[in-house]
Amino acid sequence: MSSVLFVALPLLFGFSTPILGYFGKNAVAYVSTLMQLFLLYLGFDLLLNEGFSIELISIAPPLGISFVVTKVSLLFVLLFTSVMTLFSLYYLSYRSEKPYRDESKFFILINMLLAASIGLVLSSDIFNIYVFFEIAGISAYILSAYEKSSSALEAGIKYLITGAVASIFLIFAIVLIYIYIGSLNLGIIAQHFELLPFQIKLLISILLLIGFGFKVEIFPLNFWVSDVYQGSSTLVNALFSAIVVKAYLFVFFHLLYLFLPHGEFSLFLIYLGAFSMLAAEVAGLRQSHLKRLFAYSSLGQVALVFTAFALQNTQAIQAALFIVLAHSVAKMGIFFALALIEKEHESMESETLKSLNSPFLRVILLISMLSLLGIPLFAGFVGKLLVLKSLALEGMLPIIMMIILASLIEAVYYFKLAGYMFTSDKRRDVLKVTWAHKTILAFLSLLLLIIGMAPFLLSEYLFEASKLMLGGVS
Amino acid sequence: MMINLSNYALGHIVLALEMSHLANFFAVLILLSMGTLLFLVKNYALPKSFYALSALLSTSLFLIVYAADYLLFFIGWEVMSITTYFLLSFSVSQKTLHKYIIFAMSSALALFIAILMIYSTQQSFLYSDARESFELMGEFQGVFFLVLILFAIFVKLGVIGFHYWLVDAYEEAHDIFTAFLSAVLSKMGVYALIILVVKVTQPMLALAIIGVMTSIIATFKAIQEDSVKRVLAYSSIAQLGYIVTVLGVADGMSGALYHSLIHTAVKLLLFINIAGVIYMTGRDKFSQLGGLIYKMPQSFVLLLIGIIVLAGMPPLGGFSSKFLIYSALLDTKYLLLLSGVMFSSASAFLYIYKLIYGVYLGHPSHKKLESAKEVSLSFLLPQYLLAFILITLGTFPALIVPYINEILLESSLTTLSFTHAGELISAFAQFNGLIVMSAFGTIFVLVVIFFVSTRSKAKEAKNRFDIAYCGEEPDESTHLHYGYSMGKELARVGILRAIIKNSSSHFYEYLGKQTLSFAELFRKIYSGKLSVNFNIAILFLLLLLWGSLR
Amino acid sequence: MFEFFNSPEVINIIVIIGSMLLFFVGLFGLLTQKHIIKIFMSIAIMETAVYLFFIGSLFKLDAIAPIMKVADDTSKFNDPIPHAMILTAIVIAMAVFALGVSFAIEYYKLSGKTNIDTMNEMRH
Amino acid sequence: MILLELLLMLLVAYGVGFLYYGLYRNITARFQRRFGPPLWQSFFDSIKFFLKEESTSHGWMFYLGPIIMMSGAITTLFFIPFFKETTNFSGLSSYGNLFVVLYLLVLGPLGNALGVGTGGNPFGAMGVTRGLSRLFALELPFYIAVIAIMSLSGSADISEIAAHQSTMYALAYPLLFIGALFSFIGMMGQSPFDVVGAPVEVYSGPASEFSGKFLALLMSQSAIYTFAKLVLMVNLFLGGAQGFLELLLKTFVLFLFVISFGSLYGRFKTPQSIDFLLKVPTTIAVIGLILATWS
Amino acid sequence: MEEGFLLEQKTLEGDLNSETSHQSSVDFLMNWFRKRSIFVLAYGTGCGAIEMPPTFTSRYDAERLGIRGAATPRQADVIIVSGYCSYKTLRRIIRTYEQMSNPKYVLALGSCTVNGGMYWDSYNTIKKLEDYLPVDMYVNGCMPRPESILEGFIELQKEIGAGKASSWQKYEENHEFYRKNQEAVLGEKVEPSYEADWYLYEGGL
Repeated sequence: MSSVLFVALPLLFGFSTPILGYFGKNAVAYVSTLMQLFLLYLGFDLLLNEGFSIELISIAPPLGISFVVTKVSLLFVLLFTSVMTLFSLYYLSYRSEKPYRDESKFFILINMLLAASIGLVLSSDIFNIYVFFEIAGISAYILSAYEKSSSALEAGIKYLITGAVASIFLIFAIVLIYIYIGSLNLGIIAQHFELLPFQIKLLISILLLIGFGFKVEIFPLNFWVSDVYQGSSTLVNALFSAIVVKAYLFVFFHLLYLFLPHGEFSLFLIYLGAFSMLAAEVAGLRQSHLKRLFAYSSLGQVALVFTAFALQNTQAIQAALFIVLAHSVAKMGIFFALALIEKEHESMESETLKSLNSPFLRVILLISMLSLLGIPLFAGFVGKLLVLKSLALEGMLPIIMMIILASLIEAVYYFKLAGYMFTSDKRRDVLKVTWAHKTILAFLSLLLLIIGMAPFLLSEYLFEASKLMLGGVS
Repeated sequence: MMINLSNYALGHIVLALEMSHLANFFAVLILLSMGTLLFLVKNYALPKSFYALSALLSTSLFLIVYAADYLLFFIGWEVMSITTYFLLSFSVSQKTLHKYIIFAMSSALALFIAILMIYSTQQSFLYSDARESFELMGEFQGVFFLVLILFAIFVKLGVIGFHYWLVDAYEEAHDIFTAFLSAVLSKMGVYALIILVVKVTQPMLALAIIGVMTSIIATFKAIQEDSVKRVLAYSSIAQLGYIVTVLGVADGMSGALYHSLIHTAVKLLLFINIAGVIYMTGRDKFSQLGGLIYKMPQSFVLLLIGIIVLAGMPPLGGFSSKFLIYSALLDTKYLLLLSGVMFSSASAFLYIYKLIYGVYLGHPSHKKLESAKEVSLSFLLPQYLLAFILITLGTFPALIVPYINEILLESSLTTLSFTHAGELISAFAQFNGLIVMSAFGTIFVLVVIFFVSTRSKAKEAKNRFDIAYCGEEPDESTHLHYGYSMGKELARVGILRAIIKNSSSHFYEYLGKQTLSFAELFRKIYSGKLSVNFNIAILFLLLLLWGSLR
Repeated sequence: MFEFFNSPEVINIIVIIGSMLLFFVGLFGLLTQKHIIKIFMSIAIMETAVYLFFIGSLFKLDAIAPIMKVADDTSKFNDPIPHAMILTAIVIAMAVFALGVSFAIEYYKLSGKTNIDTMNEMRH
Repeated sequence: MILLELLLMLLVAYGVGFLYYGLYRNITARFQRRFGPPLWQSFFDSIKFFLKEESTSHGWMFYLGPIIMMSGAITTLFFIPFFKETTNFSGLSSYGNLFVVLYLLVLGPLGNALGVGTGGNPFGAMGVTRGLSRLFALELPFYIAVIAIMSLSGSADISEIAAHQSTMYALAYPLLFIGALFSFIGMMGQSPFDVVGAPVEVYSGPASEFSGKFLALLMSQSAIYTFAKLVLMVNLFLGGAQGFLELLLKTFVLFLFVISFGSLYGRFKTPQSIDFLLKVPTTIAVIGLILATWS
Repeated sequence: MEEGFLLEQKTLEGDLNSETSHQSSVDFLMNWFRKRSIFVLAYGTGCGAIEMPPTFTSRYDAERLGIRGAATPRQADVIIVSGYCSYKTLRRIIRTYEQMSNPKYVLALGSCTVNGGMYWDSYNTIKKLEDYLPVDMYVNGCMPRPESILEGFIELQKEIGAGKASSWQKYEENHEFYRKNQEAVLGEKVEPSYEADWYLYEGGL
């Protein structure tokens, strides 16, 4: 059993869709979901059998694709696969009422996205990373513009332009690396990178920062995010915030830890992250469109993860991984619930929550928001606590205060929504939620609670993972 | 008894629970409030979630009380804040709710920063290491730490300047929950003050001064209010001001603890009483109430006991705690502060009288009040229980001194001397509650006997309009209820006008507006033209490059 | 008279300077142009500049194509990796631009707008 | 024995109180170039009211109001020792302290205020409101002075405070005494702080609904209260007394001063009196406190 | 030999004390206290009110006889009907009188209270106070000087001391007569007959 399957299977599925499409739309949907379930099974199999490996698919010795499965990359693979599986399961029930246009293409795209994201995490070759970077990008552009409404297209165009610019900087960096080091393998680059002259190191770092900065949604480079979230369909936003960003984040810091193991720019990145968080939350304060609001909240959370990763010590990375998990689960819950609300109310203004008549959805939204806020008993708190704890150990009081201030602002707008949901009297008719949706949403909320109440179930694994990530096994 | 929870925690954080005497004391307050308020529950059709949230709230309160480390304390604190939010959301308007949560979250997050500061010095959240950690901090850090902690606590206590949320929340909350807010949640602030400040630092004069200012200003604010619950809310603030004051001086703990107990009991009594009135009449403003004394005589007597305690009058329990507070201040020679406290205490008589006059005395201000009847036993029973406690504590003021002494011993403070339950002995003076009570009682009975037996017979007035009214004959259209405008003329006094008319709300509204326009700026940037954004990005990156190269 | 151009260093320098100029031309276009298609063109120019830079800076005059059958001395080969990379990158960029242009066309059909600054359906 | 002593104290206070009231009326009359009523006129008045055929009541709380006030007055009296350095005529003062007395002084009026409120007469409530509005301003200088005294004497026990004065505090700390004196004038219901019971403005304020024996009880308690306050003041500031003669002398001097002052001045409106009391006497008392305890 | 003011005082008091009667000692004591302390309602009902201030202030100093003003009817023993009495005033006088506690006395000044005086044919003034309220003492004159008023008071005090001033009992006994006359002038509702029966006190001491 090979880790290549994680990339190959979705891609294979994607290219075989025309054949499957012959058997009807349902076939595509169910086969895709089954395939993802199988991938999930593979992932857990690897996890349980400790099947961590380095796998080379060589063309000729310097050329080739090498996949590295470690505890940390497997964590991300599992995260992506399970998010995608849940997404598909959710969509299977959702599509009976409001399917996407041209469904088989949609399944190609989400599987391509999955393949590319997993590829980003697994591959240890910088050019492969570029390729997967682009594949993930392209599928994301199309997904974002998928509804073909003018706002969706606008989102797609903006996403595409920024993505294209990002890729230029990335390839520039890769070009420089190749010119000065002469290799594309991460391990070899890591060995030689320290020996480069400072200016070159700086230039490459900045180019990488800009290239990935667009994708990891860091402050001056994240203006497109809110538009994209707002323009894209609600369900797809769950993928954007739970998979795409996370993959880029992992890759960026993976590269950072490899290239700059001594944390040369650590302080700068921490400040950048904290400032991004603050800026995003402040921007969210005046937001009334729900999708856009949660886009800002995503920006904030991602910036928090960024800060934690940038701290470059095991505890902080453990914390970052906690937040990654908690944020993915919470955002899935939120966007899944919002999709139902949007279908019913045909509006995404925050005022619609006032007329939301479904206690179940209200509670789900609430739990997810509380988790995002980092309220104790929910998963988000563990991550936030650990981040702040490691910041406190480093004595970085200003950063702590920036993060806390950002959380406060976040709390202000979340509780505005909570106020809409829990104090209003004018409700519409009861919003019926199918049992399948209920199960998935309840599962997500339960997961948040379980992680929040019993973080020690995960902490051991995450600690190992963070040690590996920092150690930079390539 | 200490329970170590480190097996279940993350990383290297040690968590622990401890059953100290102090914790038990506050747990008793929680239990007292819950026990008495449970009587009321069946009168209201409360949703199931109310009970669930209340259970969660109580759990968090016990977590706060029994935690032996800052992290568990913080978890309890935050869960308490959030649960309170949802309990408030049953009846409170959106604006108030929003005000509440902003303050509550600010408080919780400030607390979070502070405990992280404590943690960063010794890598421990435990209370037992806190004092040392605090001493290890630099001077600036220490001050900053105190400012954060005090901010967090002051918000919960509603110290003047931070009470913007409190009064509205108290007014609009469900009647049962208002009682709980005032009786218990504010006590958590007191507990936090003891745990986080008093036990960590030296006595702080600044704290005492803030406490006095709070009690004075809140008292004058209370006098101006028309809503019963708002008056009680301000009164809570003022009473907590006394506690803050006395915690700011050395050896003030006994007074603070005693007053916490008294305040919990009396505020429960008053809020339950007012809940009964609101339940019966559906009105909660002085201008809409009045003249209920002969409709609800038992409630009236109970409220009377409540206000005597609130005023700190000698025969009842209120005086015992005030006495300890005064003694502590006198003992530490904070004479001006003591006069401030006594001044505020004397000013309180006005709103205290308004409280009973506006509701029970005078004339009914509306015909609807005719249907008012005595409230049911479920309202009266808890009030009788509380009144019994308060009278007992007035008669035997030293009854709880042995328990307070154990708490003081535990914190290695000087204890109060104790002879018998009737005599309360402070560092400065003593008084015998039993004698005061029996002297007053005996004299009262004798005067009644004398008075009843005099030759002149008291005849009942024909009806409530049979009053000396300058020869005029008032009728229902005459405004005879004076409760509404009581104390309004104070605003004409120059010095008091400054207190009464100024409000922190202007500041907070200004702050909110500025924050929002700042947010608007960022929102505009985020929703701006793509090319502009690119330019901003380029500028930022150039700046960054320049900065890095330097 | 232009002999000195044949020295690899000079050629490299020319290529580097030229590609950098090209890069900044593209960047300038990206920042100043409002028409969607022009923006795509600017990005394409930037991208091309990077490719040129890569190829140009690793270009050897006297090297031969890296085909095993022609010669055994691998040291004389031109490095094949840049070419492979650039080819791949061009293909990807091609796809991206095609996608972008199709988006632009669809968008134009729906809203009649080509100016990126007037794309403000979502202004909340 | 103690009961006998208490009874005697009560009788002394009752008698002396009415005597002082008679003197007050006579002296005021002389100030106004009048002859004035007989010395015991106030006593006659109170007895007459006791002997009225009927008096109007407004329910049981109204009935209890004056009774509480009377009980408050008598209790207050019992907690104030007449003499220093002896247990004779010290009443119950060893069981209480100055704080108890300060609060007992207010207890009676507050109890009566309830009766007034029950009476339903808006003028009564108005009077009470005026009284309570004025009360805090009135008490402040007094409290400041008393606190300073307690701190100086190191005790809250009244007889100890009295015994502690080698030179009487009024002479040793004149500023404190002056501050307290302003309050005392108000506490005695003298001009310029007598707006509470203004007969024409608010229909004699709190008393407006009390007739017959209620009024009689109020008059009696007023006599007792007056004497109790005078004794308290003597104990606190004038060095206490060692015999009845000294006590009567000192109280009378104090009383004479207060009523003379009252006859000379007009009436302050409520806000005016609050304003004045918060500005002048309070400042004097604060300065006095700082001077007295500065070391 | 005393003279002037003191002599006058002595004479007046002597008059007051000279009265002897055959009452029981309790009644005597009671009446003695009642006569020594008279509270007069400060209510100027007619033009004669102008004579009352000098009576009660320094010039004539009624207080030396134990006569002083009271603000409210609840505290007053005597109401002075000072001169003519319009219907409008009469309503208030009756109201006030009924609010005073027993024993209570009425002192009427001037001729207008006797027979209407110069208002004998007025459409708006009562002619004979006796028909509406029982009067204890008339003081004649238009208007009577303060001396006369004082003298009237002393006469009233004598009556009280002798236990003879009992107009309040008369008013209670002949209530129907008075009420009829009052209603004839003032209309049906003399005494406020409140319909607000929803707020009647229950019980009481």
